[in-house]
Amino acid sequence: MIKDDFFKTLASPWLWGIVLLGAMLPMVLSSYYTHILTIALVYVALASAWNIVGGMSGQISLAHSLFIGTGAMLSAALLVKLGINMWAGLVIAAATAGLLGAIIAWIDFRFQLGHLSFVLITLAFAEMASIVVEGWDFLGGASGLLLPQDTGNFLDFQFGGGRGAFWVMLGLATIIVLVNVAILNSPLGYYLRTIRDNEKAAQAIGVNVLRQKTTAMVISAVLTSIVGTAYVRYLTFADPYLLASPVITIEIVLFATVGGLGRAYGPALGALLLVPLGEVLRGKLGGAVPGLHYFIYGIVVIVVILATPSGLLPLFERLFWRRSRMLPKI
Amino acid sequence: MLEVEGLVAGYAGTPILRDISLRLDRGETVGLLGANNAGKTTLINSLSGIVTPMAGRIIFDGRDVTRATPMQRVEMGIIQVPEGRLVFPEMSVRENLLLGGFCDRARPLRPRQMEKVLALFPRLKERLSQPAGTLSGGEQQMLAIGRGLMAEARVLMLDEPSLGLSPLFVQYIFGIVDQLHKDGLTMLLVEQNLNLTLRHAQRCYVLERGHIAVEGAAEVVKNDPRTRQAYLGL
Amino acid sequence: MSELWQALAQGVFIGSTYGLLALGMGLVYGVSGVVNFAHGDFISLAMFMCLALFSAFSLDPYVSVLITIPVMTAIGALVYRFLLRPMVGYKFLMVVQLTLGLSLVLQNGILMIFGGQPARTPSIVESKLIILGDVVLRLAHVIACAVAFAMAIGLYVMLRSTDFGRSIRAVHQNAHAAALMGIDVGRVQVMTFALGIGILAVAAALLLPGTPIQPTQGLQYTVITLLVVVLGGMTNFVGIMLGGLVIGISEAMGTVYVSDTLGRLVPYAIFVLIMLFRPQGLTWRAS
Amino acid sequence: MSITRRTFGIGTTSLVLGTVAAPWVRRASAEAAAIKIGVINSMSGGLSAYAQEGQPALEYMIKKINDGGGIKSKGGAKIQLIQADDTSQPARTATEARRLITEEKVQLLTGTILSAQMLALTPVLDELKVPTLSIWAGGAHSNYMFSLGYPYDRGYAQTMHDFIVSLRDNKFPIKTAVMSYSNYEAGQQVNSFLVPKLKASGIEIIGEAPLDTRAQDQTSAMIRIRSLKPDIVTGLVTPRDGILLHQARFNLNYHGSIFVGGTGGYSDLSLWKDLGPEVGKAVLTRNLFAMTGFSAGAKIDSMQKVVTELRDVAKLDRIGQGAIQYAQAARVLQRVLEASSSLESDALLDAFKKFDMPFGDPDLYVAKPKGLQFADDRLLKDGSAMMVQWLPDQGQEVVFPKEFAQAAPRART
Repeated sequence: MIKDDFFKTLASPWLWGIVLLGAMLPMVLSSYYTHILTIALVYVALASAWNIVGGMSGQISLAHSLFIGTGAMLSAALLVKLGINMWAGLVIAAATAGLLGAIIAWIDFRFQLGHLSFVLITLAFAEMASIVVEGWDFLGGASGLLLPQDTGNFLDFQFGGGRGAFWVMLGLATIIVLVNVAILNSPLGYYLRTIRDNEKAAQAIGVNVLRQKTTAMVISAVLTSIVGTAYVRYLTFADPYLLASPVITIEIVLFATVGGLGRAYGPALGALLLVPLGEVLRGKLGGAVPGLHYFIYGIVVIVVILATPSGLLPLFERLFWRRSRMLPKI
Repeated sequence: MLEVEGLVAGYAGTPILRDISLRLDRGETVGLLGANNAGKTTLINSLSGIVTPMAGRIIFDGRDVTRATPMQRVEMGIIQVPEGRLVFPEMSVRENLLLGGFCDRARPLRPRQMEKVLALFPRLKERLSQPAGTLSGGEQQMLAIGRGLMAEARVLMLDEPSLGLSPLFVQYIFGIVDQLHKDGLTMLLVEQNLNLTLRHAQRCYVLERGHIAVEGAAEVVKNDPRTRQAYLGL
Repeated sequence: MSELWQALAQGVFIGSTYGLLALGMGLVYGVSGVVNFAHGDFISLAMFMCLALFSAFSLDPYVSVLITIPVMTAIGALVYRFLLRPMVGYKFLMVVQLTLGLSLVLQNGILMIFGGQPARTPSIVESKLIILGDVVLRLAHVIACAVAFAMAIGLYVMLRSTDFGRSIRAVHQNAHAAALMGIDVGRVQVMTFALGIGILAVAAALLLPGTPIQPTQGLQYTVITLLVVVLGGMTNFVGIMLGGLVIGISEAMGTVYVSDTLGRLVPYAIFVLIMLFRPQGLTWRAS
Repeated sequence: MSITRRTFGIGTTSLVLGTVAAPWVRRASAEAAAIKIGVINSMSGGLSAYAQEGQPALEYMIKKINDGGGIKSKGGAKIQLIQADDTSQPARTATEARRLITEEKVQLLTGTILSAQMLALTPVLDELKVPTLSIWAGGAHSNYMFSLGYPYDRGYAQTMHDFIVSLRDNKFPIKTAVMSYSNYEAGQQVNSFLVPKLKASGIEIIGEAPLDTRAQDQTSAMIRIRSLKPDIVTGLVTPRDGILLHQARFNLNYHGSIFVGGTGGYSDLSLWKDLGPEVGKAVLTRNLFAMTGFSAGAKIDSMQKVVTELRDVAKLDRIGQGAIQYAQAARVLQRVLEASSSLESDALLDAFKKFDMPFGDPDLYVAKPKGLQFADDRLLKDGSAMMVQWLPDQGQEVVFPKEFAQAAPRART
């Protein structure tokens, strides 16, 4: 069912060359820059997972903090409060997130929510979830949860921090980007785009809108939850204000949109450029004038959007047209 | 009164109209015929300034208006009654008419024009405070024409006025067209309905895939075999 | 019983100011389809302008508003003309992201100038109370509520019975047809955006007495405003004021009557329920 | 339009590059022998009020130390502060700590670093082993973390509890309480320790009225309190929530309960400015007792002196909890550096553990009857604070503990 293009991508020396080159970076970079790249990869993975719904099927979900929070806070609570191995926690959390995703997709379909209503209802869900997390002792309340030290025990879902975490994130990000490529080259991707462009028409030609939307949302939710679990293991501190707050979704959507919505590599590109930019700006300017780094970051975002209103990926394709043909254009 | 010379226009850099030249004399009713996708709406939108021409000139009353904005053209009296009526559905009939006379030139004359329009379309008078969206298709067409007249039109361009109307309403609307012609209004009738247009226009142009295939007096166009060809796409 | 009345009064006062904040956003959305995520930061901007005017000239916010209205309106016009108008025709979400960038710039620009500590702008009404038996009302609240409804009515009348108002509605209902009427659509969009931002200057002055302000407060205002606008049916002013009241009252009731932190859930839960069963918002006419 | 998109782009790019490069240029001229201390503050974001109040006091104090000959045991080495902003997000505290330690090679870390930030810092400090002094945290989890903040249990909760019990002993009728606290981590933590203590002393908890930290108005919470009519309302309240809570009390003209809370939200001198004199007088001086670590009215010379100095010499316009805590932190860091045998992490850690600033020391700015030392949990051994009551002239009187008390607690004026 999946088109040849996907397998061509899988076999592309460019793809594996870039990944391999990336994997070698921690060997030459200091622990600080490795950390920044790890965070960037977390957002590559999150933005790419969000893209499956937000970009491909056009359901602009602001509920993704719910899935990140499930992956992070729930697996952390299961470990800290009940002593459940984090691998099992990862599976339980991912299943829970998948279920939540299915419920949200069903609500969207059942009540035929308009574009903006869906955005706001998912935002309301996210707000409610963050209130519940901040008030629920089992998940650590507002204080969050501190995970045991990462000693690199693989069986306990530990990767030794630093490089280990970087490689895990690189693997996750690669997989999720490839899932994007696969979906875009499959009937699901086709249906999703049809639904995005005209839901009624899609229904008229016999697309099962509920099933396709639910599939997309569940895939996105499960992947997001897994990234959440890996992220919290890396952070070691499960912070509800970061991991269960709608603000993180807003950031993800920013990266995905600025990178290139609905494209396989767009969100990754957005996160890879904007996250390090934000981190470096803060590192260099954070001590100078309070707020200056955010101020400049905001100006950069505005300038980038005004300069390339359809996203960075189309711009890059124009600039590096030859090379982008090596990677199948999606 | 309105002259088009060598017009090339289209969307996103792709020309749809190629080298169009046409002319409307004062007091004339001119038909613009063509099959679907022949470029009729693009042409009328170029005349209204919604589509910016890539080449060619549009002259109105001796002035070059090729680069004029839609607003400036309305101000000069080039008025379009768009295809599908496009009335403002949530506003009352009265408000729709008032908006028709929105431009600076027409605004002071609105009460007088309103009376004229309502005399022309007594049906609208009964429905003055009703939201336009609740009117029937025929009534909406009346409203659309009335709204166009409110602007003190000097050239009234009607885009597919018969579209989606019952034969009775089509008769009625074209009766109005005749009456307006009698009153001396210059009109461009953009229509797919060949025979109907030929009956009510003095001269006609037939568009075929972006260029003018046939032109001339109604009788001439009617008898030209290329007219049928343009329609059948042969 | 007096608690109920007190809570209700609180809900109505807070809710009416929410409604006022949301009017501008609804107006802008209707005419140019922009959902402005910097909305709350524009409120902040207006509030801090009042603070600056107080620091420099000891002006009461109720007086400063005479200066902030034109300034905010001008800022709104410039922002639309130079930042949002070039985005016409591109993805809705991209425009949202642009306003998010703008939010960062505004919020941190304010932080750089005013610092992050809560700041107060004194006003003659800040300590005036109206005591009606067991129910105590703040004069500032009462004024805010009255002005909010007056402005909603004023906007309604303006939209109904002036040519400018009709041109706004025309652009909202069909921009293409509006252009054919000789309406300068671009100009109407600039002017409504400017008007929407200008209204915030009034809202800011009304909210200021007794409210400490901080540069970071913007996003919270934006979220509430979005909820209210969507609840109200986006472009219907009656619905928006109603939406503001629903959120305000449920917020007050939730805090007063629902124990623990769960009280905060109430407005969101009510929002979700209403949206599910009345997706077009609180207005009664189906679209 | 003369500014095109391109020139605008170039302009902002060069602005970015210029400002990014600036710190590098500055660093080249810095002294070689300096001792580097990383300061991680929330300069932007929701918590920026704390650091923005305290940072100038820290800078003033460090400059004073440097001008006075630096760290004498280290050959007069000067202290160089290297600042970072975590934008009020704990994950970024960890990022900035990693940067300061590995890129800037700082020997110590300090800063507001609230409890959540301390938790986020834990893995970084365990890995990189740099001693850290938090100025405000109520908990410390890594071996390398110390805090000048009040411990949640023996600091905040115990002080408020002891004071409430002493009020009752002073014939204040206290049987019921409503817990009203800022609903964030510290507020929740203190509450979880305070509730059982009050219950154990026979005070009935009849309800909770948590304060939503994002709200712009707390009137609804006050309506809830008013409907419950407790004898006492107590909990940890941040400065901003405090302003809203007292404003709400004024709005409802409610004076039925005694309010006992802290710290900043009840005791900061800036409350008068934030509420306005009229509202301040109506609510602060009536039925309200504030927990604080310092008070201009307390009978401690060193504290009085530093307040005067910060006001008159350093010209700080806002002297509250934050400023004093930061000034104190500077003195603690100075002593630790003096006492440490080297600048190695283990030696510094050892110096922290042995740190002792007795009561009566001229550099002791906070009210600690037993002086400043760190306990085994690396929080202050004496975590207690004072309780004060406000005077109509905006001054404060210490009413608790007895050691510093100037007056007896009184309910109304």
